[in-house]
Amino acid sequence: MVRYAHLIPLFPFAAFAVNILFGRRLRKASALVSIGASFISLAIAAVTFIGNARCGEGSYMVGRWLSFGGISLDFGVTVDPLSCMMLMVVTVVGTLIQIYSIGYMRDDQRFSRFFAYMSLFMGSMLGLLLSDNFVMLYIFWEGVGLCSYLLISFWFERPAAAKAGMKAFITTRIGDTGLLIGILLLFSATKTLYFRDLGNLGINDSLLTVIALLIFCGAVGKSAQFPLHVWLPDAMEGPTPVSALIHAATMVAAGVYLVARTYGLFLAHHSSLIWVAYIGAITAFMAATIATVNNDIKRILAYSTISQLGFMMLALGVGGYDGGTFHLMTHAFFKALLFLCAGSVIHAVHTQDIFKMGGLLGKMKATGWTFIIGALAIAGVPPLSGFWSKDEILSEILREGHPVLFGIAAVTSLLTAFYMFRLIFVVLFGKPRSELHAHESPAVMTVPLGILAAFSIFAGFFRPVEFEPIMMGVSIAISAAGIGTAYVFYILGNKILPAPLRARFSFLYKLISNKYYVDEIYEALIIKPSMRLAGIAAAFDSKVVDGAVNLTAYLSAVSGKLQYWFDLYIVDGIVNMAANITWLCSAVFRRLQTGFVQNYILIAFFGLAIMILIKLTGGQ
Amino acid sequence: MNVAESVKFFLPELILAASAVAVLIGGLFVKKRAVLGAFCLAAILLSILCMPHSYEAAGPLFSNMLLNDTFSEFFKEISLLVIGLVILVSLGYRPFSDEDAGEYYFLLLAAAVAMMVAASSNNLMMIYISLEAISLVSYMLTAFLKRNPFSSEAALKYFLFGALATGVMLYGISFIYGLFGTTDLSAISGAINAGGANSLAAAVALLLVFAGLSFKCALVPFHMWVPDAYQGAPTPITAFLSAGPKAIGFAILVRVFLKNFFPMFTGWADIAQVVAIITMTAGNIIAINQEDIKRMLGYSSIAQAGYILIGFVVGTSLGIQAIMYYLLAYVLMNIGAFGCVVLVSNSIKSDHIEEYSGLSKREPVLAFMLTVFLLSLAGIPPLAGFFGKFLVFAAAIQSKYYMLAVAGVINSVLAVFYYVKVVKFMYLNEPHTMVREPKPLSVKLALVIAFIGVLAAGLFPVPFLRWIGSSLL
Amino acid sequence: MPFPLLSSVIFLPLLAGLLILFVPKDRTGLIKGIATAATGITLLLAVAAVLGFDYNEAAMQFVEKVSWIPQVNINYHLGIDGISIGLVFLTALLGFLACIGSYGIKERQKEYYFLYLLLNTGMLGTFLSLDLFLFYVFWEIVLVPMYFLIGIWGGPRREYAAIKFFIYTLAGSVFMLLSILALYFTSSPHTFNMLELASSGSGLAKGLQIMVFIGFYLGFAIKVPVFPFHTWLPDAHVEAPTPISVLLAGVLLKMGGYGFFRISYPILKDAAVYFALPFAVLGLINIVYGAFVAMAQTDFKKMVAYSSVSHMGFVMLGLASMTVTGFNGALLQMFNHGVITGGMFLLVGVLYDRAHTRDLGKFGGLGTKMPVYSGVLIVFTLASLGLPGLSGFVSEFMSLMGGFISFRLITIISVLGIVITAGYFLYMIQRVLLGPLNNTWAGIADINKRELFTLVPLMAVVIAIGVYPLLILNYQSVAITELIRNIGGLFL
Amino acid sequence: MMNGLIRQLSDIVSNYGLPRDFVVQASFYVIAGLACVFAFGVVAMRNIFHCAVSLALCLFCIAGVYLFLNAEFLAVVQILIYVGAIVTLFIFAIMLTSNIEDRSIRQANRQVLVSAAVAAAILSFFIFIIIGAPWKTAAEGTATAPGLEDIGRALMSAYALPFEFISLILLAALVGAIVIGKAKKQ
Amino acid sequence: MIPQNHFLILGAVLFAMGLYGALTRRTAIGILMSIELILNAANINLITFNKFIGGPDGLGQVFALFVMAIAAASAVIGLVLVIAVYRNMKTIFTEKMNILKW
Repeated sequence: MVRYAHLIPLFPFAAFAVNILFGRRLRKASALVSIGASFISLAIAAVTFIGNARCGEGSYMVGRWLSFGGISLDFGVTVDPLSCMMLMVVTVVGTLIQIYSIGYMRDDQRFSRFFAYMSLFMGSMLGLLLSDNFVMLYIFWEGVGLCSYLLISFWFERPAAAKAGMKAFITTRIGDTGLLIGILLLFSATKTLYFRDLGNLGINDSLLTVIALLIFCGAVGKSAQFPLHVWLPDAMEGPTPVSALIHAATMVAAGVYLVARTYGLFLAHHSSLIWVAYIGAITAFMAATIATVNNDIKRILAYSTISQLGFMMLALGVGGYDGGTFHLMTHAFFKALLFLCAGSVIHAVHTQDIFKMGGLLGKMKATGWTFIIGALAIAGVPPLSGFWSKDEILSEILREGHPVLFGIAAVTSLLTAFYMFRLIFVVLFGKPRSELHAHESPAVMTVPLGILAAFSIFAGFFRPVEFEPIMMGVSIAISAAGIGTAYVFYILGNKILPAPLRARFSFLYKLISNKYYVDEIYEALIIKPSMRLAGIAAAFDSKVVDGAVNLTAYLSAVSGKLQYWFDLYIVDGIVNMAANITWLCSAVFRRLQTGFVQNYILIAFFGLAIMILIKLTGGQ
Repeated sequence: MNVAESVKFFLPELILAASAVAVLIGGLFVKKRAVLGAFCLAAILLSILCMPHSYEAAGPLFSNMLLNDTFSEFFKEISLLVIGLVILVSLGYRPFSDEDAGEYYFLLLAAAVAMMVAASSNNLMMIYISLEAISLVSYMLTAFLKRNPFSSEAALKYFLFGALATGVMLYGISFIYGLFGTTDLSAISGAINAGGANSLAAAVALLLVFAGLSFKCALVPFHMWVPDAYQGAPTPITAFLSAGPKAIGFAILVRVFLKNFFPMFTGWADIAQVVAIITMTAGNIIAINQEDIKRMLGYSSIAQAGYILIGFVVGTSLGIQAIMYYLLAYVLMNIGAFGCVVLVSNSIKSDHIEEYSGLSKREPVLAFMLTVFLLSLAGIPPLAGFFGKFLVFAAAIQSKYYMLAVAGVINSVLAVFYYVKVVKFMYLNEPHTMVREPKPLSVKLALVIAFIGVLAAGLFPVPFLRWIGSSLL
Repeated sequence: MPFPLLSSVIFLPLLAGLLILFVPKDRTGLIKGIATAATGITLLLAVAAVLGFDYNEAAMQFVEKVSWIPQVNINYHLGIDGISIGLVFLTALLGFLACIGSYGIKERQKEYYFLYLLLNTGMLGTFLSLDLFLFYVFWEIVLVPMYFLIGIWGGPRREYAAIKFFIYTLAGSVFMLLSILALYFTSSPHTFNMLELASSGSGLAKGLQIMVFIGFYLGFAIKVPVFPFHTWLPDAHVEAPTPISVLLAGVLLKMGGYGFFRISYPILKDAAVYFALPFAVLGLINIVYGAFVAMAQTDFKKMVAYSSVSHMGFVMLGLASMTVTGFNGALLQMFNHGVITGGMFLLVGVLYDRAHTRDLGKFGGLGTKMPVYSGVLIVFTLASLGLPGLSGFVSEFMSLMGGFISFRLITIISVLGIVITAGYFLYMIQRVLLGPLNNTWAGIADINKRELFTLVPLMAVVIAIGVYPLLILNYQSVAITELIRNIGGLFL
Repeated sequence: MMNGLIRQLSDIVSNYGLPRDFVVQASFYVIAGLACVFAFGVVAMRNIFHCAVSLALCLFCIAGVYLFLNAEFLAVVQILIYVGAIVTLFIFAIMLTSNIEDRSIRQANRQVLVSAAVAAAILSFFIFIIIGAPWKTAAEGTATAPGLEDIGRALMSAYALPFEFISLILLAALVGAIVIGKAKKQ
Repeated sequence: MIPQNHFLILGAVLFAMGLYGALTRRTAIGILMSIELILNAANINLITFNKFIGGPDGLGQVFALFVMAIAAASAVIGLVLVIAVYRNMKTIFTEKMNILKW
């Protein structure tokens, strides 16, 4: 077993430190620092990958992190096929996207800051993949979330970007809270937090289910599954390489990775897996429908990502571990490719509305063709990588006996092919719909596109494929139907057919184009009430809690005549009642001191008489 | 011990009495109050020096009229401390003239003698006479600003209230005489311990005596004279009133009730407890509203008396130690505070608290000292006032008077309001004027003594506690 | 006699303060120099204590014991153990940094530095005393300079805030005094020695323990502050000058928590068990309620102040759990909160010095003008909202873990507080740093070297503990283990 | 003188069959009653001059009561000090401070009713207590009143200290009265 | 023989009268006169007890003698104070002596 995997995340972290501290002096060189670090990580990851294949899997301890009162927590790394595969994907895609970013971010003021964040992300993501326990995973999990936040609001001068970053962070954090509770519950029930122990925990099923579902909450947030998917489309406010790396290829896949990593927990009881499956299915379908009506090139891809992640969840949920993880890998390549192509297009035309583009294939050859390759891959056209993984998922769903889910998956596949080619046809073909001065991007951008395209084509062959002719046929048919429909709608019928359809199903269209009103519902049910609750709490705090015990302040603040006091008493009302009563005492007692000496004597003797009376009655 | 044998143990008092007469006569010829004051201080020092000698054969003096013991020695020394500090403060008090200085110092020394006699009185008759002596001298000193209506009014009110209070006490003493056939405390104590005192008449007589002493100690409901008298009296005399008679009043309370009448007193503890709680609460609550610093300190001294009374209610050895320590601390901090008031009023001609605005900028050292004295009165560690409160509450807790202790601490929080109010004006507000007056050396000296005393008694209470411990009854 | 290290730590600031009193008022440079040197040497002495500290030893170290008032068995008794060492270091560190942060104070500097140093003495003494009487004395000494520091150098409503702080905390502490006395008189032989009381204190009847516990609770809870005694805190923080806010949040609040660790729990075990559930509920209220109120604030400083209320809730929760995890978490949370919130207040001060407003609604887009400031602010914000990898996470996680073992439902609701915390902190970041630049601040300058100097050490601590918590856990864990064993808590 | 008078009166009443004590008793009650009446005059009359005169008469009656208590010396001192000195002083003071019209205006303030109630309550308390109290009494017949000589000797021995001390008080009062009383015009 | 209690009751009545007067008289001199009544009440008690207790040294009578002396001294002081107030405030009515209050 190889024992240097823990070095993989260190280089990007070092690059982050260098860039954040000396970024201003390094300027463009900071890109080289980051890319260099990624490349070293890639190299080590490759060695690990090969070593793993040769020496077998396992995990080893790196260092002690917590230790107190007989309790300790050691951090270690897991090296197994899943982590090795993901390490390779992340390092490869990450390195390529960073190279691409040199071109994309060329003119940005905060160039070095961008690469610093990218390195931080790389480090965190790699750490996440290598974690061998929940705490370590949670740490890096939040770390990638932070990078996501920082990079989404990288152009923070844009209010939308600032808001989107916050939305992403908080939405995922809601899921993370579930994860955290799950971790706490797991620890309190089993005293272990290591993944390697998940297989035989020896606790009852219902508790196990609860833990699994809580952990799944984290995955739902991170992988933008329904109902926490709302942040991902907004996250497209970030620079496109970020969208490609974080919000398509790697970070959002972490949720799927988490489920896969803790699969033992889910397998222990079937009810938790069903949840995963249905959440995945709903997400996949819902996002796909939204993607069909959206006009923003990046958002279409974002919904597509959500949909594909749902697909993976669905696969895992029905027990298709292999298919799910396989799709995780292939998706990383082709979705990164698609985003980078989209970025290249945006870079060229400075708009994201697809209906302002058109006919770009002619002007942007490299971008255009790689775009098409990506689209074919995602649509599931053989022999590109997407075909193999998607096909495997579909067959696994059917094999496990879930006809309803299979139906949803099939429809989703159809929709996927449709909206992808809607995009392709509208953007690359036809005539330009507005005045565009499109030009091909520089080589630093197109070369990574090429490499990714190659991966998108060939990644399907990284593992042996089982041929199931019938199933394959079905898959191909679905893809073809989707592409064909898109062709009919957007090439042949160009804008003739969609309009009547839209009118015919106006309610449906409205529902879908408004993203099922999920954001609005959250706004009304969660955000506004909690803001109002905060306001109420603040008012309660300053008026009631403070007021009731405000006797002190009141006494010291007010001094003066009885009249004045009376006014205040009337005006201030009930809240300061306690204070006022004391104040009244003070004023009244003070008035006892009339200055009239016989009053004094009278009071003294009155008191004396009372004392004697007490003694008389008490004594007998 | 008869007269002839007693005289040599009476030397400190005799020295002071002789000096008093000497000052009175000297005042006719020497019209410099500084000289007369210095002479008085010298007499006081001499008296203090003679004191240990007079305790070598402590015991009953003058046919048992007096009992010279370490307890009385403690209070005699406190009395001399008070008078000494008051003389120092008086020397720097602007409204006093040189004209009547001889009479003034004569009266102060007479008060010293009266207090010393009162502290060692072992006979109710002697207690009555010496208390009347203290009172009469106090009335006159209060009225010493002859042309000042405040001073005269204060004195008359004080007088009317006081005369009545002592009349009531006298009436009570006459009952005790009727019940026991004697006014000698030791004899009465013997009779009580023999079990002959369970009558209602005895209880009421005791209450009347308590009332008379309450007047001296300013306990509710016999406190009403305090604010008026304190505000109207010349400030050095206010300092004297707040410290001297009160200390002696408590000394006599302890001697009469806790030493000699203890079996009878136990029945009164509940009422004394209520009196303590009402006293401190009333003093504190009313003080919050005051605008005149002397009046405010008057109410504060009422409240302080309430705390001291806690030690009395508890009545244990620790309680008595607490009373003694508290009184010592109280004398230092209260006279210190009034000394500061004297200096401030010398320059701004006002005792209004608002006029203290920005004192820290005008007179930083003075403001600092006044702050320390006020914080000590408020019971903030590590100052003497805190340790006094600590002992008082400790005594209460030790004897399981939890209610009393809780009332005490709540009150000490209330009290912070008005003490800190003065501090607030001094430090947080801007000065109205930047007038700086030269400060008389004598007052500075008094302040330094009080300041060092307050710090030392708070930080290093050991010698003080040892002193008190060896002075217990 | 060995070198009296702890006495030096306590009294060096006081001596320097007295020295300052004799320096002419206008020699401000010298005054600052003395103050800085004194706090700096104090910090070095504290570091020396840390280096010389043997963390495998649960007993008190560097003990100094001199009879003070033998008549009532009061001793001048100092010592340091795993529970106090972190807080002493924190106090010395913040004392030094806030002293440098005080250079911005331009008025009445002589008085300021005198009071500041007196405050330092009080705080350090509180953490180092092992005699209840001595503890109380130092505890109260803190009040007076604090009153002046808020009242003289504070904001517009400083008088109100200062008196409120004073009265509130005094009201709590006088009840503590009664409890101290009750402990003294119920122990035999009568003693104020915390260690002896802890080893023999179980003799108290439960009913009495509960009364005594409540007395201490009032004292400590007001300092922490625990709902509903927290209302002094926002006022005091908002009005206090920046360095004083730093100490207020960084150190003073810890005095309350420390009291629970040092006095309430070890001495009053049965009562501690009795009050575990109420403590947990109060912790929950602090966390969630504090977070909600913070969310509604428009004043930057007030928001941070309420966040303190929320964060200190974790201390309560950890304590309530009576587990080794929870206790370690609670103690660590105190340290971390001190560092993080101290830094937050320094950052608020940096902004206020430039903008003269703290209204969150009036900023916007400062990220472009103040990149370094933004970076630092973001780090502290993230630490504050419990981002893993930074120190706040470790202690919150441990507190929650402990809480979860004992109070499952309460802890789950508390975890939701974390989401709200993230919400208001990010909302703050958005309103201050992000978005288009508000043109009012076009000329605003970035953080300067001196300010950065005060923040970098804190940031280093935040990151170091976040990455490698054993750095500090090693120091405290043996003492906590001993404490848990002593009170019969859970080793979970 | 008075004893002789009473003895003669006693002889007379005994002739009428009444007990010999009757005269003594009757005269005591008459004198005591008069003392009360005059005392009431002091506190209730409108003209302050009349009050002072009433006070003098009251004190005179009290001196008479002292005779029944075998305290002839004190009766004499009572008349000398109180009637002779103190009441005269009061009258001087009244003349110095009051205008003619002031002397006969309303003399009672607004708290008459409360005061009467308090005074009555305290009186009834005291009477209740006095009746029930176990006063110390000497065995029958052994009680001897001190003669003038006894008092004089006591003053010089057992009570020497208070006696001397009172001289200091009187000196102080004198000095104080002079200082406060003499006020130069400013 | 006249019973002891009757003397004492006379004393109590005088005490009560004096108290009533002290509480209700409008002038300071009136109050002073009332106070004299109270002192006399105490004196009657002292002398009565002296008679019934006996004793060689005549404590009660001596005490009463001292009381008279002190009463004289205090009357002097009281009247001087009345005169001082009259001089400064031109009044002898207690309800007008209220520049010191509250």
